[in-house]
Amino acid sequence: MEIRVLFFGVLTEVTQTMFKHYRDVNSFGDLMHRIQDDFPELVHFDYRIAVNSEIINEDPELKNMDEVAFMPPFAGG
Amino acid sequence: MEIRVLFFGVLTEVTQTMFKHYRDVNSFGDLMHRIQDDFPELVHFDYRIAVNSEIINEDPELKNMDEVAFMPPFAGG
Amino acid sequence: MAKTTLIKGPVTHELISSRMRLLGENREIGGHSIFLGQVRADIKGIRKVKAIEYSAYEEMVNREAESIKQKILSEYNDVRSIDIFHSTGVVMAGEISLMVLVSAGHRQHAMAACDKTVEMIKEKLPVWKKEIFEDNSHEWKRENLA
Amino acid sequence: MAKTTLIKGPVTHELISSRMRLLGENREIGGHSIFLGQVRADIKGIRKVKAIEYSAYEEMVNREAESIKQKILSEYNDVRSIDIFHSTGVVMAGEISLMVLVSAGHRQHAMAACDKTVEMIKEKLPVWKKEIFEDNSHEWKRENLA
Repeated sequence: MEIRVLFFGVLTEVTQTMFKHYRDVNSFGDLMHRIQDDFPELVHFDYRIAVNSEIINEDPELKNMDEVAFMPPFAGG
Repeated sequence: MEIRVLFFGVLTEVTQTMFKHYRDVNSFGDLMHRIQDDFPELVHFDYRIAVNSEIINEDPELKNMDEVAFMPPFAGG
Repeated sequence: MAKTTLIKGPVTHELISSRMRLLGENREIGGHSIFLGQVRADIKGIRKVKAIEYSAYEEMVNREAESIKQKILSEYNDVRSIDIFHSTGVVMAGEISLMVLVSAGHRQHAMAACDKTVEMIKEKLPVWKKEIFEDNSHEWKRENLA
Repeated sequence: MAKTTLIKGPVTHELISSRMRLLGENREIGGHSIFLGQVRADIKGIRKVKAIEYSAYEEMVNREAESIKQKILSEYNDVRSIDIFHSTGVVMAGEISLMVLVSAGHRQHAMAACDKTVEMIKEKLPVWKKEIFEDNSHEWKRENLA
């Protein structure tokens, strides 16, 4: 399946992009491994993950065209 | 001495005036008696007294031309 | 800091806007907390409130407002300015009768200090209100539950 | 209730005034509590903040803002309306980046609900800020202490 990945805040300086498409994704775990391979420095940052703009607390089942967001701590206001 | 007495809020409906001068006042106690004689219904109301716009907690020494205010519970805002 | 506390009639949108336009001048300020008190068309039995007529002991209002500001400024050292405007005379239902504007370096202080200022106004300012009903009868309001 | 939460650039005085002009329409309202967050010219070492650049996950901001409003309305049944406006993009020091306006029947509810709304915005809205200094260097701000 195809997954759209978004990066926000300071993470965009690590990834040098705000979004990246991943094709032929098998599972959430597979996606995470590929992102960690592409951006090994992400491990040094704090972030939460949202799928289709809802924060997840455990590994989700992904569907084709899902949107996965990497979000550092919020700093609005 | 001469004392200027002010009435506020609902008390003006009892006294039918916002202020009244009392002349030849001997003391605070003397003033209170004369006011109670003039407006006996005041006894049914809740009020605090200020002298020269400061609330008093005990009988004060009055000076000539002092301003004594009868104030029902505040209701600002 | 504003010198006048009492305003004749409602606190108008023009007054509110004119105070708001000054907000950006101090670059150390991070938050403004504003409270606006509005006259409610309360229903009392079969009568409906049309307006409130405020009366005040002006000299004491000015003294107490100054003392409230000093107390808040000494309690919250992050607070940079405090405005207090209160109506006297007739204010119609739907109009504003009280404006409190507190500006501080940080939001928590602005909000806490604004809440405290409003509480102190209710407790300390010698102001009274007479509810005027649509049938032109009236009633002095005792409780302080605006 | 306003549908748009995110505003491009600062929350302007014109926007604030236009919301304020609507306040008197509901005659059951007794108080409005307003919070305005302003960009501070903080000093970090030898650098001074000139502006903040906000970025947001727009879809999630809208969903979370709606959920905050629903939560506040169900927790405070005296609250009549809640407006939330938050900037995206560049906001200069001295300009407003956040406006929260809560109207309620009674002042305590307006103030408590406004405080809670601001806390929830800080906690729940996916917004990030990059401080831009006068020398044009920048730094992502981690802490949420506006």
